[in-house]
Amino acid sequence: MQREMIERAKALLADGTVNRVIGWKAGEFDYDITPAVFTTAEELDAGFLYNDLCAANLSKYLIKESRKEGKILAFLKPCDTYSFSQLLKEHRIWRDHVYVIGVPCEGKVDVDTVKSKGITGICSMRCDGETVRVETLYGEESIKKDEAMADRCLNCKSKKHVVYDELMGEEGDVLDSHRFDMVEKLENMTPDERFAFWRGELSRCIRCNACRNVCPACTCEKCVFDNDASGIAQKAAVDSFEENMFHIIRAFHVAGRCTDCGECSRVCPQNIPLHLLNRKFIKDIDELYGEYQAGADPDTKPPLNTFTQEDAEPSVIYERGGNK
Amino acid sequence: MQRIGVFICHCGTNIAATVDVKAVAEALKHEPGVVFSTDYPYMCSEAGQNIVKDAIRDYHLSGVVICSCSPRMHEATFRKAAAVAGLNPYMVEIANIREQCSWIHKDIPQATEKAITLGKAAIAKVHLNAPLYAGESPVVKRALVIGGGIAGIQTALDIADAGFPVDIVETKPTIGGKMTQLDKTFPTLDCAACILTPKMVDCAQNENIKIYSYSEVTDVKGFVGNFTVTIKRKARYVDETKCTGCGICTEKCPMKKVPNEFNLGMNNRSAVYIPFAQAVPKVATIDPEHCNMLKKGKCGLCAKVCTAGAIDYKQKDEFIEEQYGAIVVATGYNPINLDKFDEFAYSQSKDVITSLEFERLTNAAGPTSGTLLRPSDGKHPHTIVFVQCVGSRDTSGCGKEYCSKICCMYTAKHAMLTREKYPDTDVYVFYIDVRTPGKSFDEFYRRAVEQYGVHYIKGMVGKIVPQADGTLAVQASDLLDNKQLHINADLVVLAAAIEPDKSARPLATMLTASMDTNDFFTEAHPKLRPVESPTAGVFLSGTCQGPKDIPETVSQAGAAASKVIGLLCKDKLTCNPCVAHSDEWMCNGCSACEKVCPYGAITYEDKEFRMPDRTTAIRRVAIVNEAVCQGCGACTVACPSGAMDLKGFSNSQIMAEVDAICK
Amino acid sequence: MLKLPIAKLDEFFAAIAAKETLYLPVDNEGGQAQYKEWKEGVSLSRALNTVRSAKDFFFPQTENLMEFKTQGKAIEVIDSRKESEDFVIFGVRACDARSFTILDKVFLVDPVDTYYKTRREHGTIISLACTRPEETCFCPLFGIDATEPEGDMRGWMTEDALYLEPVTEKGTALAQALGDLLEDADAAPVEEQKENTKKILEKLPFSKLDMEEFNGDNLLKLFDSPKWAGLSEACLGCGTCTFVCPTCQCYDIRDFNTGHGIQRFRCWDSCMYSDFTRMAHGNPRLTQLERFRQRFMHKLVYFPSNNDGEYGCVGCGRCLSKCPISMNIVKVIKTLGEDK
Amino acid sequence: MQVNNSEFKPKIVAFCCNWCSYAGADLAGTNRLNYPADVKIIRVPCSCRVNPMFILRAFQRGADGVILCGCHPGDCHYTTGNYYTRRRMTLLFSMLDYLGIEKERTRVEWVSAAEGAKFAATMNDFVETVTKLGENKRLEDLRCKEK
Repeated sequence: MQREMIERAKALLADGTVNRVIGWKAGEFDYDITPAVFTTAEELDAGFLYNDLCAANLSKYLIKESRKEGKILAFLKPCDTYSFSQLLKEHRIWRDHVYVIGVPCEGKVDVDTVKSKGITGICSMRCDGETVRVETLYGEESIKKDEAMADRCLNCKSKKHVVYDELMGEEGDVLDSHRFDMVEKLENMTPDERFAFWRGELSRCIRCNACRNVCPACTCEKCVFDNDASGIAQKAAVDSFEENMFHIIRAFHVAGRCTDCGECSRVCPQNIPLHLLNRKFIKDIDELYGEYQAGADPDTKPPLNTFTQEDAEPSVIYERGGNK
Repeated sequence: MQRIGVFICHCGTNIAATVDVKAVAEALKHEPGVVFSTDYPYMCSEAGQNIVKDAIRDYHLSGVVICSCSPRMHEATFRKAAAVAGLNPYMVEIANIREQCSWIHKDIPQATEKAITLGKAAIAKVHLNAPLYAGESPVVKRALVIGGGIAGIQTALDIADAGFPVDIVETKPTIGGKMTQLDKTFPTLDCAACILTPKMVDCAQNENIKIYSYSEVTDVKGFVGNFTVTIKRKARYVDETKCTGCGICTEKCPMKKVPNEFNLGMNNRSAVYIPFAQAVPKVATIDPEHCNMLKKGKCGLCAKVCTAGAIDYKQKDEFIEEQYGAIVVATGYNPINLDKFDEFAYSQSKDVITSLEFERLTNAAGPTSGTLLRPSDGKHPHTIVFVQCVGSRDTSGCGKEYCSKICCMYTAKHAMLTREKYPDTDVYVFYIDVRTPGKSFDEFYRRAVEQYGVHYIKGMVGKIVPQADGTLAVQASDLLDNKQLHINADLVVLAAAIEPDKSARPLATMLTASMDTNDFFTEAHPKLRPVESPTAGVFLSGTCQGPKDIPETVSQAGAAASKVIGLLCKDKLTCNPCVAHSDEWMCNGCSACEKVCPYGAITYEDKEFRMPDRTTAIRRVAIVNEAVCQGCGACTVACPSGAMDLKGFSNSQIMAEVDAICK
Repeated sequence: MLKLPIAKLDEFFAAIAAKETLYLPVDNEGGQAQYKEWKEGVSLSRALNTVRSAKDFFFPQTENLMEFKTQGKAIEVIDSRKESEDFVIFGVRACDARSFTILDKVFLVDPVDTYYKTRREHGTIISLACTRPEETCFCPLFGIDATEPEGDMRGWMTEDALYLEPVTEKGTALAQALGDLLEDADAAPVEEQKENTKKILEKLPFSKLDMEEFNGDNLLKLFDSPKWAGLSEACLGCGTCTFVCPTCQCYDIRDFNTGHGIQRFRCWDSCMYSDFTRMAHGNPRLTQLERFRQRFMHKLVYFPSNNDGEYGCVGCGRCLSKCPISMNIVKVIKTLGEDK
Repeated sequence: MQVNNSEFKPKIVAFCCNWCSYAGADLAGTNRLNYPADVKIIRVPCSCRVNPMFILRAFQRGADGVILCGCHPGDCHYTTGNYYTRRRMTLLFSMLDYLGIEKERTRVEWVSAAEGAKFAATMNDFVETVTKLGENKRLEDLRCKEK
């Protein structure tokens, strides 16, 4: 696939369809891959990479890239196309400056997940079918691929590309995932247990803003939390309240817009399961206002920007689960 | 830092009896920015207002806090006073220490403490107030009347008489509405057509009035003084400008079996038709559902016989866009569907009819040329039963909970006229109550009972069963005599409840005008602003607002016209300055605000920006039309970046109030 | 050399905690190590290092400086400093132990940061030699010996014992206070461990990077390198690298209106943020390229130029494993180093 | 009915829309219907003006309960504002509950301009509920506590 992608990219560069290519660039180890823009065939040959470790969602970069001169070729995974489509819907990307090639994704191996299995000193990591072979400073190890994947890939919502100009490989389908299982588990806890759970998680927040800055839904020119005039600007989570405030408001601001790409949890240096906040909103929206997948189609109104006269009253939450 | 003056009103003893006003004045004196604090028995009095004005001048106040009654009461008063003293009126904030404090709390220390907190919140807010200036928007000096019944006609005539152009949009091929179908009118018994048709002709001839018949409003944009309305002119396949209304086409048309809606289907018309002789405009209309030429491409007879060459089978629906300063809704009513009233056998027997059908049966221009004959066999009915409140005052859920208001009087009229013309007829009227408030109304009803010998029976009809001999077995109860009655009637007339026309609901959505649960338009104030809708520039005329008889409709129509005239007389309107505003440097151009704006006040523009890093960028940013925005604030919450804020109720102002209250 | 049988580890922690507050790396809900206060039942993490560095103890993420209260026109200034208590940090790795030296060069030079100084004086560091370095470790590049960490007392953990060696007066005092819990021991097992660890340290991929290029003489050349554009292009502008870094020392001072007064506090800031060092005229570094460059120029050029060649990096590898886009100081050193 | 809360006095912030609920509160006043002085009203043009930030801000600053009152659905002065409020607040409250924060501390109630009695009854009930819950501990900002 990688070879094929490089050839196609070279061809599109050569025929002038695009003048840049955004993709993934190899790092020092197999897992430390950086999103990068390539402008020549040589650069592509030297560094372009696509494999089961290329996890970064490239769609957000296209906000800036699409505003530049000329067209850029973007290789997007199914997940990324949802974000891309949502950004188009919000007029954040100039569509005619992007040439999208949908590329398949079989789920990404996550180095933190591998490390959490006690494998350390990882110098190299290769997927070999369903096995991940790991070379470490302390010898070779192997791990099953599904044990090496993060939650977001184990509960993949869709292998379908919702927007593209061209497709490589087979088109996949929208999947039945179990992505709400953990949300449900939390809902079934007592409020005290839930409070303890989230305090344990959110208290680790160092307010590095990685979740926000990587999020393809967080595209504000200036975030309220960076804007001193907003009255709620914060630079550090000084108090437990601010941890809550930041994460509640961030989740609320992306509610109905979050495509559940899982980048927030992937990048969190403190391993806070931030996607569980967004998924709660997605689950609530699905249950209360009908199934809605952000980014799935360009026309439906975001659930928070529309209504029906028969909508549930807020008191519905007093009766709904989660108070057992 | 603002220089704030605080003024505590005693409201006589209304406030002062429960709130220690001196203590409040003293406590608020020490708040940051407060340079003057005082109390006075009646702040809203001239003397009180003078204290405010003097303080503004003497202490160079930049902000004023009045602790008094509800801002809904005197905010405007104090804003005016501030303006007189040279302070921007929007630098005034009211702390409501009467309705929301002194009147509801009995404990003086508690009430005083709360009053101080409310005062502090108002001070905190005023610190962040900025002078606001009301914008102006021009007024398009043309009115639109939606609905061409008597309400619409009267409104249009009155507006036109004042010299303003006015357009009537009517969905039917002719104006005139329900009144054209009526025979006589109560309580004077003058002929409806005789008093209505001259007005219809006046409309047609008035230079200021333009009639869009057979047309519908499909879109409304804009706001008071400046509405843009899309009108769909349905294809009538007849060139209105050429048709002379001679009617030859209607005579020659081979398709003559179309139920005639003007006579409520009691006789037929041709596929090309003129609803009735006095129709305005008097032009033919081809009914595309029944015309063979339009359906199958065969016939074309009307075109051949039309000497004016007015027939045009290729005519298409036409959409025109017009500008209006004011819109009057006069969409009227319809009798309800009687499907849910099986017990009255309306669908089973032709001889069970509604009152409106009865009107047609007694009308000289009706299907029987005015002779009262049974629809089933054309025989003269000898026993007639009138049933009142069919679907009105109905709490069973089948009908309407309200009283339809006109039925008691028209039934008395029907009963009286029947007895007068056909004295050999027995007439029974079953009623729950007879309601006849109105000039000469009760006298009229009494005449029906006393002079014409109509049998009024208090009670409900339980069941009507069509008999083999063609009569109708009416089972009813007489509540006064407490007995069951069985009447064999030849004809039963149901006083069906009336309901707003079905077009009203979608129209209300287009106009962003509010409706009640029965789909009647809501007035801006039930007592003081009965002909205005809460949506500025939208006025209400006739039964779209609630059941009414003709004189009431006409007087409301005149009232609506006078309101419109008052509006159109102005050259410019002042806008509410407390409107949304977008900081274009923070705007993402995501369109979230646009989606929630009920007024379509937000648009987008690709603008060129000189960025801080010295590059130029084209950015899509939201623009608020301040004349259209009504200041609800829905957009401010939809906006994640906080670029959208509401003047007068800004994020920081509200948070300052929160802070002060929670301190 | 002192020795503590591993079975007595809890007893050892309890003995210290009885005197002073003891902090040590503990596994948290996120499956990673974090410094927490020792209490009965809390056990030492087996992880190589904590996500957040040990600098938090001397330079916490947020710290109240003072409070202002107003009454009418009078302003009262209240020092927010609390009485500092003595504390012990156990398990500090060699990289973090070195980071304190770097921080000292910032905070303890004139004008002395008294908040930092007070915390430094009250803290005792028990460092712990590494035995299983990660691929991201490159402390040898900065002359740090992971088998012989700095600190008030240094330790080596073997399978059956914890070996300790007091280094400073503070360390000696602490050892003495613990009395008979610690026994004198032969250093042989420690030497053996050191040998083993050194073999692995030898193999570390980044321990021998070429640093020749990074000195003050090359400042302008490095600053003007066209390579910054490519290096920084994927940077998200988050503060992860800064906040996990043991040597980043920039902070912002902010005021918070508590409703009862103004709380003036300082909190970590990140040169990666768009509003870093924003002044009245605006921001001195307008693009992410400039901000990205600033961070690495500071660590690799400016800081050593002002501090006798000491780099502002200890090679702990946190930024390597935590950067959301896997861009880091090693890639910067390698890329710019090529231009010799 | 005055709630008997001799010890703990909750701080209650009530956001009321200008056209219905604020007028309803005024009517409660006009009719001298008592409710606890712990309730302080903030006037907003429409319930849809209330940003979740305001609600969290209130809790941060020491509120023990926040109630939001607007026109009945369908009666919004701005036609649709309260429908958005309804969705926003349902989701926000659900999220607070998800985080283990007592959901009884937040409430939305539709009060028309004619429902002075409902306004007073609602406030009495809400104050009673919040009083039973006691002080807001789960969403407090310790810096904002009076020392």
